[in-house]
Amino acid sequence: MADLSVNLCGIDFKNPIIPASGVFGYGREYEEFYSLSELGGIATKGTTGQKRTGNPAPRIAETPAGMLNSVGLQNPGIDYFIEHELPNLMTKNTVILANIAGATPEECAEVAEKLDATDVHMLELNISCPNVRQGGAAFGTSCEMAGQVTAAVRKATKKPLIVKLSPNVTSITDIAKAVEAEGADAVSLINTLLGMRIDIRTRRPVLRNNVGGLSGAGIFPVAVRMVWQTANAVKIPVIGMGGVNTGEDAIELMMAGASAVQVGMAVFTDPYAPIKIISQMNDFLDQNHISSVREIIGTVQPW
Amino acid sequence: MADLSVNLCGIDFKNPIIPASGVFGYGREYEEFYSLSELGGIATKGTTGQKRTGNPAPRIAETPAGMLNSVGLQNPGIDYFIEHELPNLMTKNTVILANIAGATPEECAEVAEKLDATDVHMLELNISCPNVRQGGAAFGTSCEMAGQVTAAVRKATKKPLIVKLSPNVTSITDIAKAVEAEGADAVSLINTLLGMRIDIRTRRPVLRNNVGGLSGAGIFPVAVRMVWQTANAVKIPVIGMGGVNTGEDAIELMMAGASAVQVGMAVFTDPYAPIKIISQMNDFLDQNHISSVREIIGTVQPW
Amino acid sequence: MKYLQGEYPIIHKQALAKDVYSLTMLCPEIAAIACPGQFVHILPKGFGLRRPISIAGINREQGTLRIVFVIKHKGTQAIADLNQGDYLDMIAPLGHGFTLMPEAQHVILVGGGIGVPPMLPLAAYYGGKATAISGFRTFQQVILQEDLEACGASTICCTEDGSAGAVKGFVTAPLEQLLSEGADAVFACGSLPMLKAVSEVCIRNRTYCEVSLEERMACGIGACLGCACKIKKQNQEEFLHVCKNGPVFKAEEVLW
Amino acid sequence: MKYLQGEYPIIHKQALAKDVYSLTMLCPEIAAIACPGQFVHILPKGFGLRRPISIAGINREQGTLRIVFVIKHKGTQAIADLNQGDYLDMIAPLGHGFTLMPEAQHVILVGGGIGVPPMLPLAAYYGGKATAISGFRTFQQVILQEDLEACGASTICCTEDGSAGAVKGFVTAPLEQLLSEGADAVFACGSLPMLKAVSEVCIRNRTYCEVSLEERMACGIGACLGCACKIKKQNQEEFLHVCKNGPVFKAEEVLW
Ligand SMILES: Cc1cc2nc3c(=O)[nH]c(=O)nc-3n(C[C@H](O)[C@H](O)[C@H](O)COP(=O)(O)OP(=O)(O)OC[C@H]3O[C@@H](n4cnc5c(N)ncnc54)[C@H](O)[C@@H]3O)c2cc1C
Ligand SMILES: Cc1cc2nc3c(=O)[nH]c(=O)nc-3n(C[C@H](O)[C@H](O)[C@H](O)COP(=O)(O)OP(=O)(O)OC[C@H]3O[C@@H](n4cnc5c(N)ncnc54)[C@H](O)[C@@H]3O)c2cc1C
Ligand SMILES: Cc1cc2nc3c(=O)[nH]c(=O)nc-3n(C[C@H](O)[C@H](O)[C@H](O)COP(=O)(O)O)c2cc1C
Ligand SMILES: Cc1cc2nc3c(=O)[nH]c(=O)nc-3n(C[C@H](O)[C@H](O)[C@H](O)COP(=O)(O)O)c2cc1C
Ligand code: FES
Ligand code: FES
Repeated sequence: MADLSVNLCGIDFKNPIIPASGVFGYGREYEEFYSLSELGGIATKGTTGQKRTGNPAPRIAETPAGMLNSVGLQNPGIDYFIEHELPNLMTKNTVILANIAGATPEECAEVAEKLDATDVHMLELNISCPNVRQGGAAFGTSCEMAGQVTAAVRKATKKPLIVKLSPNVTSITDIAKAVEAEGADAVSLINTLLGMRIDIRTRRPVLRNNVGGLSGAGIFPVAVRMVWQTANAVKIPVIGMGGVNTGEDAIELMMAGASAVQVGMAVFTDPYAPIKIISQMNDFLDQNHISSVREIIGTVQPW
Repeated sequence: MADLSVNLCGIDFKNPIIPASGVFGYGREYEEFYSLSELGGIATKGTTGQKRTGNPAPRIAETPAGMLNSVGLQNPGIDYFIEHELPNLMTKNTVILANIAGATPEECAEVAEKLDATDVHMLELNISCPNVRQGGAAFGTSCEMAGQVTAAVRKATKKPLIVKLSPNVTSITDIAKAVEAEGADAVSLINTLLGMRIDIRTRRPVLRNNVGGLSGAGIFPVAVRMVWQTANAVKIPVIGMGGVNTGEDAIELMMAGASAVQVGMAVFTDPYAPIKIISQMNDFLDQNHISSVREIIGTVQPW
Repeated sequence: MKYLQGEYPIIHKQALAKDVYSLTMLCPEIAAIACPGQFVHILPKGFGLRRPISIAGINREQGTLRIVFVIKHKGTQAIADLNQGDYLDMIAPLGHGFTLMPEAQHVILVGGGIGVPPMLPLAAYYGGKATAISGFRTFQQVILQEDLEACGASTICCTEDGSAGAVKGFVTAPLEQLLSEGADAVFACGSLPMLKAVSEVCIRNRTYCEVSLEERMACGIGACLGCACKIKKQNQEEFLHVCKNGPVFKAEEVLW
Repeated sequence: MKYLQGEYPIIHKQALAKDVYSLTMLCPEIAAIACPGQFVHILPKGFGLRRPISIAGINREQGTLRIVFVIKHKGTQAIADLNQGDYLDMIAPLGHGFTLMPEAQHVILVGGGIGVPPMLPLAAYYGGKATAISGFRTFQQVILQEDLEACGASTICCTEDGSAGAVKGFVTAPLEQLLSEGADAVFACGSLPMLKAVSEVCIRNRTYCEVSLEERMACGIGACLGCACKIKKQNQEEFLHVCKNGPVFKAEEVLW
């Protein structure tokens, strides 16, 4: 048994695998399959200041080696989250990353402030949701806005602050540096690529929102590249994600520079994916006589 | 039999399907399988002012529903192309799009000027190659540089000028507008997304160039989105590409706004892909009683 | 709600009509807890997203579950390519099924096309107290009438072109007639236009009605919020989720 | 160069060693024009890129082609999962093979591991004039020695651990010895370090040598410029392409 534990921003994770925000709800549905304590952590569904109803359906489209979603941050609002979901989550013996979003820097800060008063372990600020009109990717695609919203949230909380970056940018390292400068303790990436599908029989976009976020195996090479670039550009830790389906994928992202790995769409294909990934990582490390997963972080040797 | 012909910038294409630059060489190898006259057009391998040797191998990596390449514009140079390849291509009874690239706007202009003196039908200026240190994507990721190189090439030729855009940008519509403003007659998109894969056993990037361009089915949703956005942002015609594997994919890109469609990686999977795509497009149009493929261009009805 | 994921052997495969197949899986743990109106979430090999398919038969004694589906595109094609002896990767049983009313005297089951299969477990439950109205476009698509009758249900088969069944036209005509004679409840599954029409007829006739809806799904268990449908409860509109709150909803609450 | 693409029936499948399989396809048009050292480009079902595999046997009379390959990862696994009667999607024959020297008196074939199979068509051509040196890590990996002998070639089998064959150690020791007795040419296929060592031995012994190289491929026919290898011709270094200019190159021209 290799040592799978990692430490991010002073928080201990028993292993580096974290179901990604939006695919795992608040964990309740997946608890039917396995104990949440087996997970390194859980990133909760993005939460906003007020309840949001999200976008009309269809919200899901299949694509080659991936999917599009346009859920649009449906969530019950921060007060409901803190009252009805967080207390339960905090008993699960795993690191809880509260994913937050908002239409304005003020809303994000307000949500962060409310979470600051709870026991939640970390905040993950989503400045990259492609499925909302205000905030979301609008924050994540300009260094100035990204810095501004990070600064606002930074003031509102002393908890470790992860900023989740959008891949839909010319230079993800510029954005990463901007949020690092404003006090982010870590960055996580990548959120979904903006995509679209059309039903050629009805000549309508498959998604009612016209466009949506592309995730899944197809985007994995983009994730590896962006994690590698970002890990080489900032000093704060990087949490990698985007198309991870196997333990080998997770190892690859960690070699590219990720200190932990989130798993998104893969849980739809196989609800046990995070658990299998943890065990596959362990197998790889054992087979290669690597005693701790921490030894592989950022070890890719560029040519 | 539906009417598959399209007209772009005054040039008649017998059908909208064009093997993409870089996957088809100068057509010689695929002529072993079918007559090149069956194709709407052929986009030739990117040509520079001088011979280029390209990047060291490995230059190819497989990815889920896609591939990475880092060929790095290996080509014999414009003089060789004009003397030894173009004359043969011009006898093939199909539209020839000479794809050009260069490290500086001057080099691109020089190549364009030499081509202007030939019979070639159209020029496709690649400002989006992710695999070269100078020029390439550096041109395609800033509106200013994109405009500048377009302007330089525009001055050098009266032939229809297509500018090929990079998807690795925050706003592809801004770049498209910039090249339109400088006299581009059409835009083609998308070139490859920048990606990376790592061999976790050797801890080395699979590609000797570390990173490479991602193409194939996995990027198709990104292509549809960008073609749709761009077709709605500029007045000049759009040539769509990125992950097209079937006639239905080509129809989808055309409904998104493309006036013609290029086919890249699919020819590696099946050398007959362009031919099959043409016949599948015809079948779709016939089954849906659409008499001309021109009727479907840009007809997606957003919600 | 309890559900499991696993690969279960297909013990029976049958072609029912053009492109329509019936599969029976041995999965005692699932059969033991499955209810009419619930669905299974199937992973066709090589795909990233699962396919939701209604449960068309529950046999607790034999520990089997049956599904009936039509080949729509690649995913259902891949499932149809499986044979007896192959394994089916399912998460099941999922969703909130039809209300079972032990005291009901007469219930009407309305199925349209590939919406007929989920009526079978209801027919098995209500037996002679059920009348099953099934609607199809044409005679080649007619399925499962003997199965419904074998449960004891009376059947009324409608085809739009009159090429089979007692009724030429839509399911709503015989439904109106039966409702005028009184019924405790109507349970329906089919296309959106059909469900809407059935729902209107029931509301007009003040008969309780439940409908089974479809929406594109990712997780299938209520976590991803992908399968939204607009529902009105106590005059409040909200997006509920077909996979968890449904697929069966009260007709009066659905915002069509 | 002429080549075809098609799906050809597998008429024989055989396991040769752990994870090593031999497939024989019926493809008369290809067999008629294939030469030793050429390869086939195989599309495993569901993949986007094809896999290059050397031709290990050409039977013009029967119209068959043979390949021998090891399961490396998913693509070769998918090919190994095929059975007699299944079809193999190939583009073939591809590449520039070994030089055939009708006047040669003695040639040496050097194969390392899964580099042994492409030596078979050469053995068939040269028959008794060939000595085939094969190198393997250990006895479980030894393959095709009888096949080489059946062609009339003399065989020298080496294993690194001495667990099988006449020689313990690398192929270079017996090669040196044979070269000291004189040979017209050496043809080699195997790992890069082995090829490099063989090439050095030959250059030192002034014996003509050809090696078969590997590189990751996309098109397989010379169009995409993906499979570059550095070659020195007339003191000019340039990137040639394994699929079209190779896979067989003159050892002295390869820039290792
Ligand atoms: C609760 C529920 C129960 C169902 N029961 C049955 C049944 O018993 N028999 C049957 O034949 N069909 C049933 N369907 C419809 C069935 O799920 C689709 O026909 C199937 O998913 C199509 O998959 P495909 O790969 O063939 O088509 P594709 O069009 O290639 O599918 C692409 C994507 O869209 C989704 N999709 C396409 N059509 C539908 C649809 N109508 N509903 C939901 N998702 C869709 C697919 O799941 C997949 O994610 C049911 C749907 C739902 C939601
Ligand atoms: C000219 C030539 C002849 C060959 N002949 C044989 C043979 O006779 N028998 C045999 O067992 N193997 C042979 N190989 C190697 C064989 O092509 C690879 O083992 C195979 O492609 C691996 O595929 P995979 O999906 O199992 O592995 P993966 O690692 O999953 O393949 C991923 C990608 O890398 C490529 N790749 C991986 N390894 C190699 C390699 N060594 N060479 C080229 N591409 C590679 C694959 O084609 C694919 O595109 C030959 C290679 C070449 C270039
Ligand atoms: C259905 C769905 C909903 C998502 N919702 C959120 C969200 O609320 N907040 C967020 O930061 N990311 C959200 N994401 C993005 C994922 O967390 C992740 O960044 C992305 O899916 C890439 O990872 P993957 O390829 O492993 O899925 C969502 C993704 C999916 C598929
Ligand atoms: C091997 C390879 C080489 C390429 N070379 C060029 C090139 O020289 N010039 C260019 O403009 N695009 C080049 N491209 C990009 C393609 O023309 C196309 O834009 C891209 O591959 C997306 O389309 P696809 O997904 O259908 O492959 C190359 C692509 C591949 C795969
Ligand atoms: S499919 Fe995920 S909530 Fe219904
Ligand atoms: S693989 Fe395309 S040139 Fe060799």
